Amino acid sequence: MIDKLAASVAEALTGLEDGATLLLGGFGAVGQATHLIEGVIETGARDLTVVANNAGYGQVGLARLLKEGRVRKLICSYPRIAGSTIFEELYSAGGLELELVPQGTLAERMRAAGAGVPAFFTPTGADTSLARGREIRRFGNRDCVLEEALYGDVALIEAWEADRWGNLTYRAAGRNFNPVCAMAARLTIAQTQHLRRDEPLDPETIVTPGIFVDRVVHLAYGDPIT
Amino acid sequence: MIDKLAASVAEALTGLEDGATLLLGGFGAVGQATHLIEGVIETGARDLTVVANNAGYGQVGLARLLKEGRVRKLICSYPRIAGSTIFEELYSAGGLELELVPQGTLAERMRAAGAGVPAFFTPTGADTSLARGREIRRFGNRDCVLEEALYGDVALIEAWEADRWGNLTYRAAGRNFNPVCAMAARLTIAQTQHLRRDEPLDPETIVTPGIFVDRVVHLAYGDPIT
Amino acid sequence: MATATTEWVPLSRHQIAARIAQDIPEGWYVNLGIGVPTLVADNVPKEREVVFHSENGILGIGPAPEKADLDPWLINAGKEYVTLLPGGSFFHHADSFAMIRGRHLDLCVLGAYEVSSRGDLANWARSDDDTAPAVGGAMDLAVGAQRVWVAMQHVTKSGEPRIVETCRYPLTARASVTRIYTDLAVLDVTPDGLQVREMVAGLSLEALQEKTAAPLRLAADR
Amino acid sequence: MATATTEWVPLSRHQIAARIAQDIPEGWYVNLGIGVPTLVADNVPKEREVVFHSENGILGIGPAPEKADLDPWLINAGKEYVTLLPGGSFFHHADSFAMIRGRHLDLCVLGAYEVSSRGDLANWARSDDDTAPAVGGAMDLAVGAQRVWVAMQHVTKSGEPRIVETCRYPLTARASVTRIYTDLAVLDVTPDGLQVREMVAGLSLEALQEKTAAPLRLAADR
Repeated sequence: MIDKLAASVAEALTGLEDGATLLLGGFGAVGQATHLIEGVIETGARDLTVVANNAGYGQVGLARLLKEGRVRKLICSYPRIAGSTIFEELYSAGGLELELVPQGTLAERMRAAGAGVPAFFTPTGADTSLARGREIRRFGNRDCVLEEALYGDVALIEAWEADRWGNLTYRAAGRNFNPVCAMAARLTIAQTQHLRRDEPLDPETIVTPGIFVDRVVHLAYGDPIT
Repeated sequence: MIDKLAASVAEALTGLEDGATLLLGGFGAVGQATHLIEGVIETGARDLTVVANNAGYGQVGLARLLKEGRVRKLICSYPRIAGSTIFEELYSAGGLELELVPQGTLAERMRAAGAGVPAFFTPTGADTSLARGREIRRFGNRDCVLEEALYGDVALIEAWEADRWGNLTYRAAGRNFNPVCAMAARLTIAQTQHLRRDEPLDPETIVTPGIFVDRVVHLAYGDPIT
Repeated sequence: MATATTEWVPLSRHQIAARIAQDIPEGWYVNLGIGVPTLVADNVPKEREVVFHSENGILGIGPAPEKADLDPWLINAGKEYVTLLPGGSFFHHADSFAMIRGRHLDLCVLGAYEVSSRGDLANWARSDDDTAPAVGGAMDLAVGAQRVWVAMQHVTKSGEPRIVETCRYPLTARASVTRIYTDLAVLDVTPDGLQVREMVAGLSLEALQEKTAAPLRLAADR
Repeated sequence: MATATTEWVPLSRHQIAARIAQDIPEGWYVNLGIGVPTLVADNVPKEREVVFHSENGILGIGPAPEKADLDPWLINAGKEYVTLLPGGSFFHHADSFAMIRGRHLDLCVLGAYEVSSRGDLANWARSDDDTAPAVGGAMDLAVGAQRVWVAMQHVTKSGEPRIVETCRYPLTARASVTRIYTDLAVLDVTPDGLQVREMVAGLSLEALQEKTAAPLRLAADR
């Protein structure tokens, strides 16, 4: 019987290694797999590359992981937001490498990794300092920059409902990067608010099919932690 | 008030011009916008380029459009199937230009058009006769071919349920190419089995958001026509 | 009299937003940036249906919720709590940016540090060596939307023009902005340069030109 | 005695399918091509949960329906009516081929005209000037799946080998096939060439080599 449920965060994170690239779902505090991210601290993993839209809020989740010094490099579109004090301190002190990526390019690069597209052209950023030293090619009347797929070793995502096959739904704005991260990583781990173990989700309304999900851990933690 | 409903197939097809590129949803007979496709015959439009997975079945839909001599070129992954006699006769007689595209590349090229990606690399087909004369580049240990976005002037798609905002759902295998065609055309026209005019579809389970849909025509035509 | 030339009053942030709202027709799909652009939504008449998009996967953004109705899972790109209007939908980030980058938005309204006379936009970083920079969806919106309108103050706090021949701030996108709404004027970016469509009452073209570091002329069809 | 060398019996199409089914472990995501590969599904024991994928946007394909339960909206890539098993899902074609091309399938099983000793696959066209050719998802599956297994007759109807040094038919993909199941044998494609894992009872390596246009050797660990 297929059963992707893990009994605990620790079990779900088994196999996470030093130097791994982590893809984190979430936009702001909504849809962020806070408990899985904090679980990474307990695993002892370090020298991590983290891909996420924001650089964490307050003292939870990614902010804690950064504070613990586990992250070598951040690939991010919008690290500097209200409450991202830990990021700002680390970055100013030179304790963190940052690769800044436009938000749509960040999503598209992960989607490309998940879809077997090693590289694609986009006009986004082509005429800016972010394209310095990059390959540019003209399509129609627009300069485009070549962007490469962004693969993850492990994706940590947050779902609203899951079944034992790893099918997932999300709630409202909690969807955001989660389905994209799920496609792009070799090992995708979801924390879910609600679990329907043997009762499958409606095949018409599944957002992330189980093929993209390796492990599910049930954490009825309530509303987003800000 | 936003209201994308058209009163008839003829009204829905207003503005279709000679020489247009038509994107047709459907896989086999399921999810094919048969009535809209046949409506194209009545508009008188000719010299069309048609993008579709198959080349039509029996004597309906695309098969009729082909028979009427309205199609100059077919961009297709699997034209030759049981029942595709009209295609085979036309093609053998030299009355039709054919661009053969692997099925995944066909879907991805339309998705790219819809997503603002002018071109992308893929390993599919790189070592085959379909890549002759094309740009090849190596990523990792694989040769990849550069594929360009495939844009449509008009998409003709089939939905299960629609609302006045143009939001759509599909039924079972009727989804197939429809959501992809919807993204890729300047003008997207949907025929829908069921209509919820003012009662919006559930925002969590909409498959094609209304931003991709310009016109909706309600045709409660029953099961797929084979 | 010297006083006659200074009788004009600049628009407030809310007035700029209201002015922009006037120009958005029913049925458009629109993304609003943070700041003054966000205020545009509340100024569109309720009976004129416009669909507001948010980068984080929402179409059909409605006004801020009453406290009792707040859904903690429903935020906009500025991380503010919002509501969903009938006809709205949720989708993931790749689909959301497909809408932006695939040219499906009729309009986005953005703030800016500077705009050039050719429509170059600078609104993401204050310098090339910005400490802790952030780009977000600015570059995607600037190249993707069918129309890019900018809402900004006509000059900086110290009185320097923000509308210039060549941007000094790092570019967000080249030849992107199609219209500029400031506290003093509405300007179109055309192949023939900047054309003034409107000015606040009492302001002369000469006075506006003094506050603008690129040549202006009156739009022929205004 | 001459008869001793001919006492073997080739597998039927169903036996080939059943042999392949043995090697598919629980939990794999598998795409089955048209023909013999399609028969594999029915040979996986019911208690062993394997998820079958169909190009037209389905995970969790089940057996053919009873006539009374037939859903005309539920067909597989071969345009046959199918059922959906618990845990299944529907998705669009770009997502479906993202699963294929993004290497999310553990396995696809395909038919073939020819396979080379390096795993080159030819299964889509009979000649370069095929009249009315069709490619479908063959090239996507051949480059995308984690493993590509081929199910085919060992030789053509006229007795020509289908396993060759260099394919004469147009290629579907280079260095793609990892295992070949024929009516006579199971062969692995390895960096050291073709290795025979199994042969039908009574068949000698020499006799199999005669029917194969590329060097064979017995797998060391068989």
